[in-house]
Amino acid sequence: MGLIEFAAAKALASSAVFLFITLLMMAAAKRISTCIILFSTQSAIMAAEILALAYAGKSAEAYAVAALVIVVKVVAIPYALFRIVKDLKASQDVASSTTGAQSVFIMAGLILLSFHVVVPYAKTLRLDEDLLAAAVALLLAGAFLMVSRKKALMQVIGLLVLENGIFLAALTTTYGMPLVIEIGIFFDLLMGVFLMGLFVFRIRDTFEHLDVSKLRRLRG
Amino acid sequence: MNLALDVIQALLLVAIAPLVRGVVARVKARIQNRRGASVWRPYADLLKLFRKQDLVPETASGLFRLAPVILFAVTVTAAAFIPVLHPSALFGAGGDFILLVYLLAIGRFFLMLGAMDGGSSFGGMGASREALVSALAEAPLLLALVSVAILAHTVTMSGIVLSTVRQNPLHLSAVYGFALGAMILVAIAETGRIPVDNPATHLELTMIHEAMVLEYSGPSLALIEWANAVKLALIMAMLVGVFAPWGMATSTSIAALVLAPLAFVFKLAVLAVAIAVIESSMAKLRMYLVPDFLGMASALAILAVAFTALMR
Amino acid sequence: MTLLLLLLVPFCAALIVLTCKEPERAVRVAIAAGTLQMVAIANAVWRIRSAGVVQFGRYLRADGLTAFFLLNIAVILALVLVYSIGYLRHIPAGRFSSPRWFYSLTFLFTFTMIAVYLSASLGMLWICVESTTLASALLVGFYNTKGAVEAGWKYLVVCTVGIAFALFGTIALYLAAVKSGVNPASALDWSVLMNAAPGLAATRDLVKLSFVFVAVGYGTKIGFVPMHSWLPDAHAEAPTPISAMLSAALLNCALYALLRFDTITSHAIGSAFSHTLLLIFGCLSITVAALLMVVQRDLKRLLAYSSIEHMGIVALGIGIGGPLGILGALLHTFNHSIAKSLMFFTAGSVRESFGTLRMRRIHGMARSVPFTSAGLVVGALAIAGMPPFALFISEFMILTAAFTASRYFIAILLLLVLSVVFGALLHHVQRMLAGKRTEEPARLKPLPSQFAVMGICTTYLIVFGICIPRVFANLLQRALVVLQ
Amino acid sequence: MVQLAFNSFLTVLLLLPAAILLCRRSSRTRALPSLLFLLALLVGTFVAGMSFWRGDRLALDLSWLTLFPFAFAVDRLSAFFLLIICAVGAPVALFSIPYVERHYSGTKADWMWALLSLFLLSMSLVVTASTAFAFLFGWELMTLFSAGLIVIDGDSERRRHNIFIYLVMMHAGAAAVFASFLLFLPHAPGLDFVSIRAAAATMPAGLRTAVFLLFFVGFGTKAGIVPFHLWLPKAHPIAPSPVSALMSAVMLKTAIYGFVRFAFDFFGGGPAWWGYLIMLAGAVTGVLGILYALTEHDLKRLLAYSSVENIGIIYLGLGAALVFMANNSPAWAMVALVAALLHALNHSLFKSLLFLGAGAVSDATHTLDIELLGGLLKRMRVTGTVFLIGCCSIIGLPLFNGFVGEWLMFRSFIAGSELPGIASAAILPLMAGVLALIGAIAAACFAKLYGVAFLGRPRSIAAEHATEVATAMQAAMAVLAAACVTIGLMPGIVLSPLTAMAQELLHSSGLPEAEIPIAHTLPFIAACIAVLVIAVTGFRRIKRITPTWACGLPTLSSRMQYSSAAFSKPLRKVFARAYKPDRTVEVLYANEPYFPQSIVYRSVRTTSFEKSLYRPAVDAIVGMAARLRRLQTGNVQVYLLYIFLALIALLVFMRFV
Repeated sequence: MGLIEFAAAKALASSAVFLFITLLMMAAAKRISTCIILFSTQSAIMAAEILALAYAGKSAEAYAVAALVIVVKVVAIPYALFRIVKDLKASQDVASSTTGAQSVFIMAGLILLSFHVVVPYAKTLRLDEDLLAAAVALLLAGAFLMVSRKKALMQVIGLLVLENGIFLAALTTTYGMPLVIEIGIFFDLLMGVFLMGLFVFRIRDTFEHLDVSKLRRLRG
Repeated sequence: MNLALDVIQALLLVAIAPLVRGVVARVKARIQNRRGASVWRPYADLLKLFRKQDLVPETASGLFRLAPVILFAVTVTAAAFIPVLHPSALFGAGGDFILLVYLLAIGRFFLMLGAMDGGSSFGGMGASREALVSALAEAPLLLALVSVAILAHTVTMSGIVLSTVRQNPLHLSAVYGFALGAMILVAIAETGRIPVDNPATHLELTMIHEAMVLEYSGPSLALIEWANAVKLALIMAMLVGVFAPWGMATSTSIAALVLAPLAFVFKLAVLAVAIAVIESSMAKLRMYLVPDFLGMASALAILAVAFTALMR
Repeated sequence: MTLLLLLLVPFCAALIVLTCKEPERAVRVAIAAGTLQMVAIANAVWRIRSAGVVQFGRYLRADGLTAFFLLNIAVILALVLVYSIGYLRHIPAGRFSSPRWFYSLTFLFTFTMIAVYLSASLGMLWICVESTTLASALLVGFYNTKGAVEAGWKYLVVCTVGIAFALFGTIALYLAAVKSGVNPASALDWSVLMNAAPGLAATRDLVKLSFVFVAVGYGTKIGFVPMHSWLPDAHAEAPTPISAMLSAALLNCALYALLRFDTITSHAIGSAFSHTLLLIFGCLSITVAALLMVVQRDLKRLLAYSSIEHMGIVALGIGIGGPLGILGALLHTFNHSIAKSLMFFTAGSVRESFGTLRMRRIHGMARSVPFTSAGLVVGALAIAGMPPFALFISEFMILTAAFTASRYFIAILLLLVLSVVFGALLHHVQRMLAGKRTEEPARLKPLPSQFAVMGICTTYLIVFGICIPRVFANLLQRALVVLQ
Repeated sequence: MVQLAFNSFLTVLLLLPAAILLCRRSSRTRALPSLLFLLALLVGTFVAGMSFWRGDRLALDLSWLTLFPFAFAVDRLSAFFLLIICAVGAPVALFSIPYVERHYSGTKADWMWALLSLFLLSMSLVVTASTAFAFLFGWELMTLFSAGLIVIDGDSERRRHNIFIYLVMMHAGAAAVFASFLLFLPHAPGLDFVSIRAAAATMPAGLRTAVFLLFFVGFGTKAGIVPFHLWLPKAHPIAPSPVSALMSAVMLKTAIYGFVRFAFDFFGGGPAWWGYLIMLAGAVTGVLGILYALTEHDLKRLLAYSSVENIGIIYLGLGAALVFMANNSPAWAMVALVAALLHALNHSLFKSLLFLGAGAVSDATHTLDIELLGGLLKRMRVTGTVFLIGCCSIIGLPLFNGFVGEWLMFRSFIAGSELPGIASAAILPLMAGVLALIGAIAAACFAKLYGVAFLGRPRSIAAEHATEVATAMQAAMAVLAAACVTIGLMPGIVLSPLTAMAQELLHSSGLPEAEIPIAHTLPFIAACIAVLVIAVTGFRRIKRITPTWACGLPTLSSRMQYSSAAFSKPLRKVFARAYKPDRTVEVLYANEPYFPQSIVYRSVRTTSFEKSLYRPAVDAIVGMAARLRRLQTGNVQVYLLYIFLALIALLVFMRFV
């Protein structure tokens, strides 16, 4: 029996580190498909955490949420993104406005900043720091990706990473919100991604390119 | 008794006005060692002009003939303000120097309009120059009178004269000096004497008053000339009354009544000679030096008023 | 039951309208659904008036504040539906852009907004606000031109990111509630939180953190200045009825969400922190929006910036607080929505008669389209806050509140901003009205239905400029009690 | 009964636009609204007269209707200004009946009448309001309706620019008035005048100064005090003549009413430096106003600038009253206030007369440039005489109403010498000098105006064939002229109620009658002048018409007469510093150096504060806006950056708050 408890405890402790690694790789990634794979691994790690918490907290709800995460974030969304990338036959280049090395350093900086920010809260609220720090890091990383990457699809992925951060924050602090709210949030996320995909297709049709920084007709 | 005296002094002032001009002209001629016309010449001119026909330019409107009449009426009414024989006048009690100054302004305003109605360039030229002179002369005149009124603690002309009569001539405050200086300069400008305007010339470059009355003839011209004479007499009487009233009949004794007219005539004569001397010793100022001349008068008047507050 | 009806009507209408192919049938069904919706809302408002608070199941709740904003939605929906009858005849048929798609998306948009007002729990509130963004993104991109797609994309991305932060704020508040002993299952219900609010004082800085994130999140949707950039693009590129609905209804919807949070925070840790934040956003918004209105070239973008300015004024009203301040702010949202929709309808008929909205190319309106220019003048004077119209009353209220709370800096700033706005509006409107009419003939004659709508708005503005009817006044009172 | 008349007066003015709509169909009832309008104004004059002379107070409360208290209360001060509005409004309405018929077609005429009645209603509302909300409601409406009336008249680029400046400046002024009213708020919750009066007593000194500066700027902008006068010469000339008469004569007085209501009724005077500031503003406004009027040769612009001058004179009187109140001699303060208000009434009478005269001239000759007029007195006898009476009154010649106000002001300045302080004893009498200078230059200016426009030889064919205007217009002008002369001859009829009102306002005891003998001596002087005039005309002989003396030249052409620019050239040279003209001389040489083909001389006045004060302010705002525009770059990533920066800024802010 100890093995499962041990596995759950280990999963909880080490998941933060794995998340940081995926963030750094995503910063260095050059192709959109690698980013999509990294996003699905992130979601998988989070699913593992939820299972560990569910096992520790013995709440049936958490299992449902974990299943939801696996279905939506690990399988459905990445599959949809891959189909979009294939249909658009757009160049896989990430078209980042900062070079690879710069992005990695900035990402590392963001991770350190999130630790610095989280420390006062973690102590007062008796939460384990590294998970909360991971959540805030995901949040800041999503923001950085959206600001620095020029490709429309990369902005979608940045947004998804940001959502992941918030979801992880909810997870670590309060062991998940009421189930109905969770489902609602997932549904909105799905609709959001669907609509962004639709708009990416429309941009493709009207502008013949996917470079967001070139969308500058509406000014002043 | 007082009312009778008031009326007499007003009529006296109007009557002897042409005489004063005659005396001035005569003295000026003598100084320039010319024989000069007789002292009674202005009366002869008036009589001659009253008999002549009144020529009116075809472009002129009714205002052309109305202006001299208003000028004369207003100037004579103004004459009734000045105490001559005794320190009170027909309108002296009720009327005050503000009313006096603005009555003269009516006359000047209508004369300017009458001049422009003639339709020739001389009228406009005279009116424009008169506008310049009067615009700059009115403020110092009023300020000088204000400073004197402040010292006399009253606004009416008779009150001012009464307060100066009661003072001992030697203890007069410096304000009177400044006020007198300003009044003299403004008097010269108002009556159109030499440094500001040459009454005896018809040269376009220099004439102000003469240009305005160029179109007038016959009785209208007579009225204007007479009004002008009354204005000169009136201002000289005001200078005498405000700054050197000591011969006036303060009581109704016979001696005082006899002495008053003599003193007045003597003082008027002195003033007439003074004017003649000034006129023959100075040349007419260039048109655009008149503002500095009147600027001097304004400075003196402002000093007078300032000193009333400082020397209290 | 009435609340459920409120939600069902627009949802089913959206589906039914989708089925009818020909535009005329779609219009007729839309009008029928619209009137049904009016009846439902009226019934709900009447029920709330009598019962105070109406609850349905765990997730639907309506109180005085909701009734007030429901009324706002009803009026705007009616105006937009009547206006869009005439407006739709020149919409190009495209995959997504045909009258039936237009009406179904509009009803979906209305459904999501009503859901926001009726949601009892803050989590539900966030979900509905996010869904309003999704529903309206397609509407913004309806014309499928380059500009519309770009505006739609920017609107979707910026608002989703903004709303994500609001979610983080909601979670922080949920955490604070759970930490101070509220039962986790109902920790997000607004009424539960309101009762437990004093208890939240223990986790003071968590509540402040949550309000900061919520302010930035919902502030993005309201269009406060640092986060306003999506608003001018979305309003300029959306079809006129939709930009009217965006400006008049959607901004109020986001404001409603922020108000809900503001009441909880001020009950928990005192209103100093949250009101200071609102004042900062308010001052920034009115100043930057007023200045930008001076140099605008497109009529709809000018109106968008004017919406930002008026939302700034509402934020000032709430920030100053006090019964008069909040009452003024609420009244200002209502007046502003009517005046702004009048202006957008005028802009629509200007686009129809002149073919463009670039103000430099519009001349001689007064002679060629007298009724539209009358609407433009009335609208411009109203949103500049001139006396005979309703906005003068609400601005007077907010100024009175500011001076009573002796916040002189804010009051003087507001007065200066109003002068700059008046100058900017006058400059633009005068140039459009005067001058000779350009030769080419009027593109499309505006329909009487459009003028009827403008007439209704004008009468509202003048009547509410003079006196507030008794019924409306105590509806406002009841909304104020909720916020107190 | 008077209360009923007052209510009906307001309702008729309010409902007149509706009446216009009703009876514009049939031609028979077309003229009905204008007559109704005239009747309403007569009723208004009756109401104002009763309340002013008999002093009974009227009240009308509409607070049940509006959210904020909205009520009217007519005390003697309001009645006086209501009298100004209606007494001037009635002749202007009479004048407009033929004027509007001749100049405007169907719809424009209806709009004109509707806006005229609403304009007068808003002004009466401002003057009789007894709550801040009603006052501000009327204040903003007044500007809007006057702008509407100007817009009806025409639509050129220059007019649009002038209307824009007018509206923006009025709105800025209204903002200042707004702030000054609302500053009473923490102390006077109801914002009705009674509670404001109570609150004003207990206000701290700093707040009082703030309120004073705000309402000085606010009402100064509406009145046209020099730095804020920019809109006045731009807006009045482009309005139709009856409207510019109303704007100049009556609308400026509402600003004076506001000032008096604040300075004397609410605050009951203030520290001495208030008075000095007001007098300084009045002096500068008066002198610069008349100097600018001197250079104008457009009839209406000249009259607009002369309004600025007269407002300066009124402010001089108000400033003197404030100084007297500060040195607690309320008796002389009352005299100064009466002087200022009497001058306000006189100004409204003769200025509206002059503007209507200008309207008649423009109606007859279709031009307002006096350089093209001349000899109009012979051709338009009644308008000429009436215009002459107007000119005499505005210069302040005795026997006309301008003089009485200025005489009282002189009298109070001289009385200023008795005040204890050295400063006030010196400054007040010197202000008499300033007033005299203003009066003298005004005499020159209006002599030029009347001489060039009405006398001498006509300078254009239009002036040659000018014919008299419609009788209704003449009647209207005659009524105003008669009013000017009666007040000039018997000022007592207006002075006694005014003194009573001022005593009530300043809670001061009356002055011994001997100090103010003016009311008794003027009739005697008038009689004496009349007797002399009749006597002298007896001497006159028949006149002979001869061609003007032309120094022997064959004929005199109209170009030989003095034009208005030539007439004012000497004075312009003397006061060159006030104009700072930039003179350009362009000499065009054909081909040889010493024989120029043409020489063009142009001298343009530069000091109109537009270049030095307003242009930089507008450029600053537009510059800032342009820089802000660059913030909206169009790039989504930058927008997201703004959101994150805002979030981080707030988090940092939260850490420290």
